[in-house]
Amino acid sequence: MQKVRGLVIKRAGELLSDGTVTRVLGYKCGDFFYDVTPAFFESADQLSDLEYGSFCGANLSKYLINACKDQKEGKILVLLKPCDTYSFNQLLTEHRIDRDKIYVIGVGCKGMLDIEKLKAMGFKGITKVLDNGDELDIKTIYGDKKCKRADALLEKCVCCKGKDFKAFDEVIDVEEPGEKGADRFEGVALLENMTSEERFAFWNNELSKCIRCNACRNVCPACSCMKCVFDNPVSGAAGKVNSNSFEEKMFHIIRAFHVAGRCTDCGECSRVCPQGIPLHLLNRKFIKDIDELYGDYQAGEEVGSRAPLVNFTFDDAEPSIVHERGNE
Amino acid sequence: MQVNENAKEWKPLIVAFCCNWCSYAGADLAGTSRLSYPADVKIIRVPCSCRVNPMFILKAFEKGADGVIMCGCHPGDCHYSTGNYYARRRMTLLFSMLDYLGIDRKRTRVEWVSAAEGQKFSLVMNDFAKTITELGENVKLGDIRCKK
Amino acid sequence: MYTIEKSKLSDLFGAISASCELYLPVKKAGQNNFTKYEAGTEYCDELKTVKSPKDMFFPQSENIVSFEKTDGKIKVTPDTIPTEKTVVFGVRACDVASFDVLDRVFLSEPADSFYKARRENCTVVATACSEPEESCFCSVFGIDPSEPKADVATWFVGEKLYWKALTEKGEELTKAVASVLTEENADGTVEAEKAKIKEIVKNLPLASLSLDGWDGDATEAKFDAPEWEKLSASCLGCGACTFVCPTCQCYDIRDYDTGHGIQRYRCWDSCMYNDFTMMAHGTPRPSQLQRFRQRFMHKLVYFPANNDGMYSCVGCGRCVNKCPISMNIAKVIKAFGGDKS
Amino acid sequence: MQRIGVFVCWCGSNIAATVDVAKVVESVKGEPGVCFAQDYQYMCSEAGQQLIINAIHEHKLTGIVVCSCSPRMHEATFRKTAEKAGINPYMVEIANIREHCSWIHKDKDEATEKAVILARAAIAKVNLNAPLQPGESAVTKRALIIGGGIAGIQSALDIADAGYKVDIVERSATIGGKMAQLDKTFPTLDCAACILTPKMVEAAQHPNITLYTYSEVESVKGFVGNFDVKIKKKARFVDENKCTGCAVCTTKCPSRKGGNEFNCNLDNRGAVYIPFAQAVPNVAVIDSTRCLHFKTGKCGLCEKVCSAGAIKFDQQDEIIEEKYGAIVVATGFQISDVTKFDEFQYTKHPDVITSLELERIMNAAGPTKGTLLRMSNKEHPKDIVFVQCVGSRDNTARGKCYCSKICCMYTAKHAMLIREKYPDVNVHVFYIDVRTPGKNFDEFYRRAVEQYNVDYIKGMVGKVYENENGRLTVQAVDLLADRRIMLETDMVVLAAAIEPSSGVKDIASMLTASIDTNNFLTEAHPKLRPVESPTAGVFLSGVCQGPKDIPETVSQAGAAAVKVVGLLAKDKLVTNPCTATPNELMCNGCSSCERVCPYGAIDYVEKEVNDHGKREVRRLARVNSALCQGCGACTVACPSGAMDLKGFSNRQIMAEVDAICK
Repeated sequence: MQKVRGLVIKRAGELLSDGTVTRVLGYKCGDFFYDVTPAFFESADQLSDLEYGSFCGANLSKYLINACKDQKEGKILVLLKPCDTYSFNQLLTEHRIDRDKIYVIGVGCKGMLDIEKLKAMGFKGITKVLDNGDELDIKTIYGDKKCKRADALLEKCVCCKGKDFKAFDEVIDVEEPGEKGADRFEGVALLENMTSEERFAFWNNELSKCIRCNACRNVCPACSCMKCVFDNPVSGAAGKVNSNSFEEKMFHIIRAFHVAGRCTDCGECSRVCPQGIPLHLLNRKFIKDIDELYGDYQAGEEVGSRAPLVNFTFDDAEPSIVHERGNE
Repeated sequence: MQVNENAKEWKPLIVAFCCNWCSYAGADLAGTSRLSYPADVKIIRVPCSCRVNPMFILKAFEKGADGVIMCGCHPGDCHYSTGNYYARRRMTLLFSMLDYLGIDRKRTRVEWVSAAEGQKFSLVMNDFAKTITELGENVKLGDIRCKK
Repeated sequence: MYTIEKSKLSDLFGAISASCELYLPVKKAGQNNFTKYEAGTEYCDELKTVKSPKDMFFPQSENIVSFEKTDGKIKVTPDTIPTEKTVVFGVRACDVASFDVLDRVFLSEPADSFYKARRENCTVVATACSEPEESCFCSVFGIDPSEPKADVATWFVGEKLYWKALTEKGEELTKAVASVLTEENADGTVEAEKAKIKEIVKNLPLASLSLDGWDGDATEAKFDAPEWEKLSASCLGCGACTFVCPTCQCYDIRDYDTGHGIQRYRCWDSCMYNDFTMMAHGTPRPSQLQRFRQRFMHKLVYFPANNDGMYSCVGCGRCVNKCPISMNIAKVIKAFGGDKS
Repeated sequence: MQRIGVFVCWCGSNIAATVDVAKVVESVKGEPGVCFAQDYQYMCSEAGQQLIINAIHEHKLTGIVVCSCSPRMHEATFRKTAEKAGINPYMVEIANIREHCSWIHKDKDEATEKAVILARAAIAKVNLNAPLQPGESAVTKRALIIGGGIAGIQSALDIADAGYKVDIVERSATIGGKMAQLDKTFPTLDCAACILTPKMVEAAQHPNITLYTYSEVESVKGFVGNFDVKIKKKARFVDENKCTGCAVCTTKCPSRKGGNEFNCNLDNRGAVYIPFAQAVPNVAVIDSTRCLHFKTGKCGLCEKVCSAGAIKFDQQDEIIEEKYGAIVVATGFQISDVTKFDEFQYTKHPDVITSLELERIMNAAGPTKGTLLRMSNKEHPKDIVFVQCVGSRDNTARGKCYCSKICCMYTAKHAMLIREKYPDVNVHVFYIDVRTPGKNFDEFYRRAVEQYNVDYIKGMVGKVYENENGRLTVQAVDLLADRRIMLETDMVVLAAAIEPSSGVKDIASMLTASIDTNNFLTEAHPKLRPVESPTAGVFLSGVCQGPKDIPETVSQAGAAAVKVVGLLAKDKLVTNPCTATPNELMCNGCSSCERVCPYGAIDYVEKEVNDHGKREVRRLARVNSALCQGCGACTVACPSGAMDLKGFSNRQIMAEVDAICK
């Protein structure tokens, strides 16, 4: 990915210099290899800080909402990975961003890494992670370690949507076209096959960790409301905290419902959750249900497509199907 | 949940959202025809089943409802032509999600009841109330602060 | 000095929990958090819990008063002040230091009676950090992770836990659990461990952070600095940093309609939220830049200004690990030139 | 805070026998906002209403709750009562303690407890009610009819006769539509032209009707009562006012290679033409795609022979802007594409024709002057095979799932006419079912079978192919005899499915009227509002709504006209005040609400908002309250809750939930 980084910096520099764009929305390197921060770069000389490596999992498309609204002149160059382009299209569909103000460089990706997974493997004090093909060299304050790259992929990359860009002005990619990832519904199916009591225990355990920091909501490109119902004192659902198990569930059910049919499964919610709650399992449940009941639908595949929850057919399944299928 | 002080017997609390044009009128007809169903069922009138926000249903559970049922016009007969089709998708997905979280799936239901189906309204409510009574008190989806 | 075999920790926890509630780091659904001990609960020896132990004294939400209307009159019932004796085990030096920060807020007059009761009823057993991590920078705030200053200090060395009471409360607890501890002169072992830790801490990547220029008088110099715009540009406005932070102490007070009355409770709030300190006219900090600046200025300028120079950051590094976009106080300090290396 | 009065009705013993009304009164007195509560025997009576009025005055009530029968019964009554007492009629809520309580419960304690809860819910709701004012909008007293076939003409005549101005927009050069192409009509076998052309002339001469032929609707803006429509009048290159319809030009035109659409392209017409002899207006039109003058710059023969000087090669398209109060869609149908059914050899053999082509062949003004001839060799046929349901009732991708409804009858008509005129010709009809539900329809069909000996065979034709002798072989199955049939014939007539006219999709989207999967326009209610579209002010006439024959079309056209007249007769439209309304500070402009609105009541504007001092231009949803019917679909589609419904707001419904779950 070092090669892609070089090409991106070069091309972004050119586009800034010739005035095609006035800002570049990319990633800025941090103190360690894993702590890159999304950032705007406004001149070619700032680009030396631009990072594009194995920890650039963040989906930058949501930043475009605010960037399109500010009064700054010129176009915004944004770096989008193949999976990020779905969110980008979904935002266009919902009129949240202005295509004319944006220049999209699609950047190739071979799967991004999850620092939390590395830590869970027991690596302590990680200061540097070197990408060495299928293997990772991990430098820590307690010595050098190794692990398989595939074992450290972000959940969203394990279930990669494929390497096709659904929106771009140009593409920078040196990676070989890759395969699609694992079946993303495996985790959902596993839960579906449990008994009702087991599922209840599973979610109680997971959701009770929620600290209601709203990171999942604030990072979500589909959660782009001007004011969230959970922040609105007159909505009847406002709350700042999970005071009990009901609130934990209410927040996550409603959030998943509000993005159902609009969620591109970008996986950001799970990536950012400080408590490691597998929130993607909620979104994927809706996606799986929608696919099974109303036909395959991938949000963000196509600009302007009609989301399944603002659509219907005369012979849709009846709600009783829920009561009739699967385990009790 | 309500506790009947004298009998010390648990009675379920059931909230029914009924569309003004069909099911609410169906409930009226059940009344006119003196077709009884348990008093545990309390009806809230909405203009159309598509007005029922999943939040209302969760709110009812939060505050202590033991079962929530939504009734609308039969598909194809919506007063607003398409409302119940949207409602059908919304409720299917919501119920599926509640089931996925391990919450008793039988605590929620959708029924299509026309203005002429007083008998069906009564049968549906009797059956739903029976189901909820069998399931017992809703403990999985309520706010503990609302318990008396 | 006392010791106990690591393999016999459950005896120790059993002994502690016999007379009071014990909280300790426990891994649940993959995450390490302070959790109430029950027989069979396993201690998690990972360096950091996701949430700090601050909700031992300042829970994320707590009921304070309830109102009920009967016969046209409103009955007001304050919630009871907690009286349970508690012990929290496995608190790291940084988190112990954070209690001093919280005390400044909640124990200064008028003292917060809920906080005060919980704090007084609790005995803190700290544990030295044998393997500090790359995100740690407590030394920048003068905290020594090899020598935590709590009621009891402990060290894990080899197969043993070393136990030393530092306060009267600590002595009391030691007495109560003496039956499972072994008295042992192990000063040498512990000193060696301390020296080892100190050496690691010296060489941590963030140890070179410098707080020069950050003090109670820095408002004018820092407030309008151009750095804030760049630093805050990618902030999502979530509360992850605030809620994992051991020193953040802002809260909101809300009412909940229970159907039979009103339950008033207080809960953590985050200055990063766009509805923080919302008033009738709106919010005093309408932009994320202002909210972002508030959080760091509070920790590094306003708090020291009001608290004899005490910073409201203890360098635990949780925000370094947990911020969704990897923006944190260390990056802020560095952006203002605070790096000695 | 509201000042609420609660009025508990006994309804004689209907309520009072099972509900302890006095206890209900006592129980609600402590509820928030309630400052008066009373029971009475009959609240709906004159005296009961007066009691309410007095209480409103005496206790300065701002809202009232009536615990009585169903709101479907007396909500309107009590709203009027409130209005009489000077409070807004929408400050009234009804707790239904009769149909939903006293009539279905026997235990008095139980029923009383439930009545109290229902009253509490109504009180909780009224606490959040706001006075609502129905809006008003003016009505432009002019109607637009899109399509000038029999449906459009009939609707136009009926509306015009009622005294309102009507404009007909017809995209072809004459009105008359499909009916003008027909030879005879079932079940009476009278001549189509004889009954249609007088109506066409009447429409043309009616002082209230304006015809825009050779014109198309370009755009529609606005809403019920106030549509702004742009009509494109395509250049005919002939001055309508000067042309006398003498048709000299049409006979002299040298460009005669192109087909004549009116005769289903079975013969040719000139580049300058009059569609048919009785065309209205009887004015020539130049087809610029075929005219040599437009192609080469030469010729100009028509200009030379026109004694009226009506030819205008420099004529331009013209845009006409007009305001309308109502729009009738009467866009009709077309024959579906039979080339997809190649097993019948339609594209390969000239003796395989559609039924409409047969109509033209049988018509005296048609390509054969009314003589039944094989198109291949102009010889008299001995055998004719009719194939029913070509593309109708066909669930495959190439067909239509619906029944085209008219084919059974017109095939019987054709068979009968042929047998009548040419008794030597054998007629065979292959059918799936013969459907004849209509007045005198089955009798008609039976005459074909019994009197005219038409050979009806139940079964589908699998294949048609040409023999060496030039005749056709029809390969089919006789389902009743359970045998395969090989039938030699001279002609095959296909009863092709009918489908909505091309272009109806564009019209529908301009009008925000919905169409079904077959492109038929959807009615507001399939049973109770069959001639109205869900979009207020848009009405449906004829086959654009679904397959139908002439009498049905004419009656629907009349019905649509009455609906239009009913609308235009009003000076002002009173709009339903319980409409959706967006909170501008919360709206994202994401378009979710627009997509679920069945009435096209929502559009978007770029508007500057002041969000707590932050000014910015945002894309915001806007609800046209004249169109919104208050279903609430948008309120749930809106994730932020920016869209809310007056009268049934999120807070009101949640307050009811809270009150019930107390």
